[in-house]
Amino acid sequence: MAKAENLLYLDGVSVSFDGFKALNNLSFLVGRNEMRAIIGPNGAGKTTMMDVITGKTRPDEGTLRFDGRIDLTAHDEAEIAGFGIGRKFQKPTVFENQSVRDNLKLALKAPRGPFATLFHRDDEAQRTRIDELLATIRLRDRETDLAGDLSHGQKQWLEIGMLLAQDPELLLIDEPAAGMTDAETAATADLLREIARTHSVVVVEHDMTFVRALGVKVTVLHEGSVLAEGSLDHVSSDQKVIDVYLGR
Amino acid sequence: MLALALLCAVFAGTVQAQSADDDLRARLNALASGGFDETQRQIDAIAATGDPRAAPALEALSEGDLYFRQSDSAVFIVRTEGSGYALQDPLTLEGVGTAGRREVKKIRVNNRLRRVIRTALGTLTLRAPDPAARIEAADAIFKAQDVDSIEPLDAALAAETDTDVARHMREARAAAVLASGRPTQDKLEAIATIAARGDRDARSLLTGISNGPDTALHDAANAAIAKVERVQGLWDTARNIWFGLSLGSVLLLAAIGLAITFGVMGVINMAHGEMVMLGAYTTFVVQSLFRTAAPEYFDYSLIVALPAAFLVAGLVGIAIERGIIRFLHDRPLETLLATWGVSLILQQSVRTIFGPTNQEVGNPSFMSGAFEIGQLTITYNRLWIVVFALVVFTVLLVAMKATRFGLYVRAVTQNRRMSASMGIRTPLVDALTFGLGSGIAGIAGVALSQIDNVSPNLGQSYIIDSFMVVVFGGVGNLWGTLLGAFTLGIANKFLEPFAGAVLAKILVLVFIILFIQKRPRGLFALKGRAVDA
Amino acid sequence: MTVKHTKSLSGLALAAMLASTAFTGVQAQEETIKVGILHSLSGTMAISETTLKDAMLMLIEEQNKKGGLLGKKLEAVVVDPASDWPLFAEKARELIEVNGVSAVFGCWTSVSRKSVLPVFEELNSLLFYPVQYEGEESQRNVFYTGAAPNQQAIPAVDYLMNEEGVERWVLAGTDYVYPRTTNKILEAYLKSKGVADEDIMINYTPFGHSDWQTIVSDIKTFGSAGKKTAVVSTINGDANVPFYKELGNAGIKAEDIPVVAFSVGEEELAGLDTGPLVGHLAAWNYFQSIDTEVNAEFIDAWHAYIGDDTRVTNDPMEAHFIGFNMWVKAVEKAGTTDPDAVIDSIIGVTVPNLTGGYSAMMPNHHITKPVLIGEIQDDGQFETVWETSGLVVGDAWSDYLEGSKDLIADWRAPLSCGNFNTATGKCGGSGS
Amino acid sequence: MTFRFLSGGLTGGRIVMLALLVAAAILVPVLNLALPESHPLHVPTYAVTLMGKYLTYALLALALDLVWGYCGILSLGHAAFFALGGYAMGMYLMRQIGTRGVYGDPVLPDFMVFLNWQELPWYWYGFDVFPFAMLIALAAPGLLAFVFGWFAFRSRVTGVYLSIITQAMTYALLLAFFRNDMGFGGNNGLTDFKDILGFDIQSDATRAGLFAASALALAGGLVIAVAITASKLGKVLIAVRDAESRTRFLGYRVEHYKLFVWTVSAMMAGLAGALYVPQVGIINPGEFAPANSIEAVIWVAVGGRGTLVGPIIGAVLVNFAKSWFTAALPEFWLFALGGLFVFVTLFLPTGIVGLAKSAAQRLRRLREPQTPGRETKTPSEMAAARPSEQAAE
Repeated sequence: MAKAENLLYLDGVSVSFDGFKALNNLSFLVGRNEMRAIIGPNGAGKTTMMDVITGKTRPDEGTLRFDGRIDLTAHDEAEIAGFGIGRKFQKPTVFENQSVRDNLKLALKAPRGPFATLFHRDDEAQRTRIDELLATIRLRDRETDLAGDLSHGQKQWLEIGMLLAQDPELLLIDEPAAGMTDAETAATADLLREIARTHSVVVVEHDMTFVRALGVKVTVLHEGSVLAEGSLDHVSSDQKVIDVYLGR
Repeated sequence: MLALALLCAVFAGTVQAQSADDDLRARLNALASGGFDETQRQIDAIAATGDPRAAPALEALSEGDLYFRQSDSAVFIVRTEGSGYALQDPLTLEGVGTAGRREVKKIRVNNRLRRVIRTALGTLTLRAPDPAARIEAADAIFKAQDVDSIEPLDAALAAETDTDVARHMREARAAAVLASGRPTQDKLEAIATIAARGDRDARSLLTGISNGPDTALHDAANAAIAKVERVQGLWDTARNIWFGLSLGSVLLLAAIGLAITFGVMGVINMAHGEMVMLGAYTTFVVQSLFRTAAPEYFDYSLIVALPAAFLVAGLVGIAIERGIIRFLHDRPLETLLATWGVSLILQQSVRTIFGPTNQEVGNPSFMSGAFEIGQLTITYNRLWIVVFALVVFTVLLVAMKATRFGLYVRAVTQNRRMSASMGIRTPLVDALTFGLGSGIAGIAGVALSQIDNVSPNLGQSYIIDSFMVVVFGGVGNLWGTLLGAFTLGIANKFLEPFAGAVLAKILVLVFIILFIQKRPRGLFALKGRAVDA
Repeated sequence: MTVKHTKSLSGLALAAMLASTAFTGVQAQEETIKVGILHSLSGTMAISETTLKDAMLMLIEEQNKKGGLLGKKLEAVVVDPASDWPLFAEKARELIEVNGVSAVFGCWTSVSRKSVLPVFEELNSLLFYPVQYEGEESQRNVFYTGAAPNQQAIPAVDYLMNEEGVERWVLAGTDYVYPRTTNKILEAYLKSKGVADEDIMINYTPFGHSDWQTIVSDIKTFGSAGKKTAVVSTINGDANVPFYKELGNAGIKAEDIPVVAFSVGEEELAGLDTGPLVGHLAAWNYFQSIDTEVNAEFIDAWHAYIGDDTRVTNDPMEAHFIGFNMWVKAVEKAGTTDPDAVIDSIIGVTVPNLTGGYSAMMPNHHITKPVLIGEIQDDGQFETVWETSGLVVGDAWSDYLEGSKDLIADWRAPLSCGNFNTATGKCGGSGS
Repeated sequence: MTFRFLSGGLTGGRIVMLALLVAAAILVPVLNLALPESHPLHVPTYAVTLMGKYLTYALLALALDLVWGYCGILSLGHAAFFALGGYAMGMYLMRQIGTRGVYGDPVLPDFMVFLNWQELPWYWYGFDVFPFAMLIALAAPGLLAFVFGWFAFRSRVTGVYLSIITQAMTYALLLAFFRNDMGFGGNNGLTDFKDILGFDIQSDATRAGLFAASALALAGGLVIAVAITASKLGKVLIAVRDAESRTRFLGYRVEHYKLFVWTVSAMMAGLAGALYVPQVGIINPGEFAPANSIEAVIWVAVGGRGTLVGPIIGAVLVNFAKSWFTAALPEFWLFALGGLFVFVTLFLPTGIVGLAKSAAQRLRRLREPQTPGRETKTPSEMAAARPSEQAAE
């Protein structure tokens, strides 16, 4: 099947909560192997947008397509994850009562049914893959520790590692740099750029240094719709953007 | 001469009166002897005199207040006084001294005699000055279908000026006519009169003659019954709605405190029912105090019991919050276990202190009895409970939405840390909120003591229903609790007539389970991102 | 396994020890005869059963004052089966096996009795059951000192029919076996008296039913069909208070629609303002208001024992009074507490009841009793308005039920059978 | 195969517990039957039955731990599954009575004769066959759980809402079984059993056998529970418990997992009920009472949620305490029991097993040379504490 050029396609998406329009006629495209940064003030609709894409929130209206053919509004979270959309949350969400290795094992691409997991046996390839991931996220020496004992930054990394373990086509990453040291932030940016070579990535971030470090196209959201789009320099010189966001 | 003649006449009158007086007294005294059958004959004889002065004695007999002196079989109306009785002359109603418990003996009556007395009184009091008494008299005749009363009724009707009383008398007369051997034409008229009443009693009378031999009567009665039944279908619906509202208000009362402790604070408070129970026992204690200290103000006991119950249950609630629940803020499900333990302890405490048996909580006079709107019998206690539930709901709603305390409560339950950093004393707010919820449960107990058992098990019977109501309505939403309570109440009452009480309850539970599938967060669910938090 | 297990074993032993020492300090010095008391002290039935426990303790204390039994002191062993039916069986076993009691006085609900029956049968001990019940049972180890349906229900219906001229009947009960059976018997009985189907309304409600609006209103409607109507109530304990409150408030007077109840005694009325209920009826074999010397003594003793002059006495208490005295007499007669000997000696034992007569243990393990109909008074007591001229023998098997009309019970040799079928001449019910 | 399964999950405590149960299954009957009553090691039949009952409760607690401890589903209705299993067994035992009932009817149980029923209702067919009855003892609770769970989990009813509707479920069943028209004996339930598989239900040997069966069933239940929780499925369950929506975003159909473990747990509870009934000699609707389900939750909490061994200990301990208190302190035992629940919740949040674990840890730490505090709070951790705009679950 011919692959669609745009991996993710949102058109005219609106969501409202008790009258409050969280997304207002939002339209937005992400290309294959593209990395996109999303910025916007609090309440601009960034997280709601991610919720809509991953099936957590149903849009009131609008079109959501993945890979050109899949109507995302007709599927739930688990199915959407199965199509190849991975998500990292703003607040790092790992399974705190399980070991780092088990966290990755749970995320690792494998059959997801209950009977498949009940009779699951680790094989060599999977073990190697987890070791690789542990190396990538620099948690090799902590693999048997509980995820809950990790530092905030390490949890962020673990979650990114879990995202990689899923091997999705599209990664949605919410504020990966929050709470990281400068060095960690820089390393994260490197990692994301690396990932973006073979995956599509959407990053939501407040930290302008980080966004600059990514060096990718930026979309500015405001009140649930796109305010501006372009390079960081381009949007930061946009008067509307300055008014609503940067100028504050 | 004339004067003498007058004097004679007066004297003769007095003598005559005197002899009538003696006669009546003798008849009253005769009540003291014999079994029920003998007593009945005496009552009939008294009624036959038509002397209204016998009415108080007959009333006393019916109430069980007519006694006779063991020594001379003289009959008196008695009132308990100290350890003995105060005696009253049955005719003159003057006080005639006292008697010890062993000196007088009650004249026994049973239901049959009470019915006989009621009919007798009906005839005797048809001309009573009080219109209410006349209506009562007419109704008694209506129920008894006393054929002998037709003539007295005719006489009374001729003199009657009050249209309402007259209507009752005509109906009574019609009822008596139907039972008499009067011609068909009279009876047809009577059927029309009774059909106009349109209530159950009318239907009862008409059914009685619908099987009779006379086809004309038969048809008329059946037509009238059909008419009465049509009207009753509508009244039945109204009745179900009222019953539903009434049950709903009971559920609302039981659940509303839980809507605070569970709905707002998230504490799975299994001891909630015991708070209701504490309120009911507080009512009992307050009433006992009133009974011993100030029986004449008994009607005000509930007004005193309300704040007392609020305080008792509220303080116990605060103690539970301070002693147990505050340590469990981050473990809401475990509050279930601890409060379950608390509920066991509270139940057993009450059982130890008050004993395991039911305690008597009386209805004050304004909560006793019933009145009728059309054919809808509305009992005062149910009415007051509906009103009371709505008042409590409104007050609570205002407290939560419009006061500073309410603001604090909402702030603390939404974001404890932030509230604390803004200077709200969260421990105090927690304790007061839990106290408020418990206190409200306590005053619910005051209301429920009016219709239910006051026993250590009282709380257990409401706890499940309360949780159902709160969850059905949507946790954390007072309006949801209100609507949930009334929806479940009315649904239950519409199901009950054809499904029976047990099945109705099962169906309502199944309905709740299915409803939660449709709306996993109840009737009034919060929407938006915050929901999952 | 040993660690945990021995721990629990020694714990059990400890429990047994505690249980047996809890109620007497002198046990070590002298041998006693133990009497088990198996009444719920917590849970839903505590409301009725706790009183019976106290009554038993009082009876045992009085017997000890009189010098005990067979020269030994009696010792009560109290346990709490907590209104939990399987727990009844467990506690019964504990009483018999661990505590070694000679007889057990206890149970209230039918299900609790059914639960313990196999235990008494297996361990061959004695149970005295003091509550009116549905009949249809006669077991070798059980003595039924409460009323069977023919000692309560049928005379009450007769009274209403004859004295009040009732023609239309509402049979209202809680949905469990006692009301079901009683109503079945009554239905058959009423039909045998020529009452038509449409003149009988049967209604069942769940346990603890508290919202009686619809049913009271239905009763009112049913009662307005032009015939004298009465309600026969087998509504269970707890639900009665809200039922009567609703009845009173809805203005249903006893003169119009009398309610006769089989489960409402003085104790239930204690939770009610009986003002509006005057004239409603109950059928029992005992009322506190009975004016006899022996009853006055019993009430005084009770008040002294419980330390509260307002506490009432009731029918099941009298049943325990009779049952306990019968057991004492039978043990004296047999000269031993051995169950087999007592089972043989107790038949025919006659003891005074509190209503001024004597009750005898019949071969079917039921007793003879007078039947009283009382009307509720405004002081929470009943006034007897009718009573049977003689004593009525409790019927284990109802004559009005299809399955049991051929059955009789006779525990004397040579029959020794609780369900002898007179039609087939075999012991063991109607089957082959 | 099984062993490989278990390899990850068979920790020390669990091995000890399994060994204890198997040993008890052999030793207790021997000590009861082979030794004379006077022997100091003789186990009285009374104790055998009592312990057998505790073990069936323990199996119920284990089943509950599987859903609550490992999947975060707080069921306030597990007694319903227990009771359904019990009724299936009760119906079998009822049919075994045959003509020995008081009315001697060869087919109809006494209570049906009593209520003038003419023939056996269709749903009583087949219960005279033991394997069928056992199949239903597992299938009836399993099916109820499957249907209930299918709807509830698909609709994403969670947390306290789920707890309350499980309570509604058991309450509705309670009321339904109370109805005599249902044909399950109403309030009196099923009782007066005579024999099971041809053995006299009151004989000591049968009782000992039932005890052994209960101990082995519990051991089997424990093995299954360990196998489930130690597998990858077990890890997914814990993931669901701790972060349900996160698990969903990883692509797991959370509802299927819940449904699986919920159904397995219900069947385990059903088995427990089926073993319970012949030992206590009665099954009646009281077993459906919501309070029973809550008590089962308490056993789990007392023993230690999410530990498998803990609930077993908790169930035995709490019930032993109850047996003891109701005889030793008949008037005050509710104070003791209530106080115990409050105490455990406040001071033993991880239950008895949790307490033992942390005590063992402390001991180990005392013995080993003190390692310098591995973690101090980093600034990023402080940041994690800030109230977040969005939470994943």
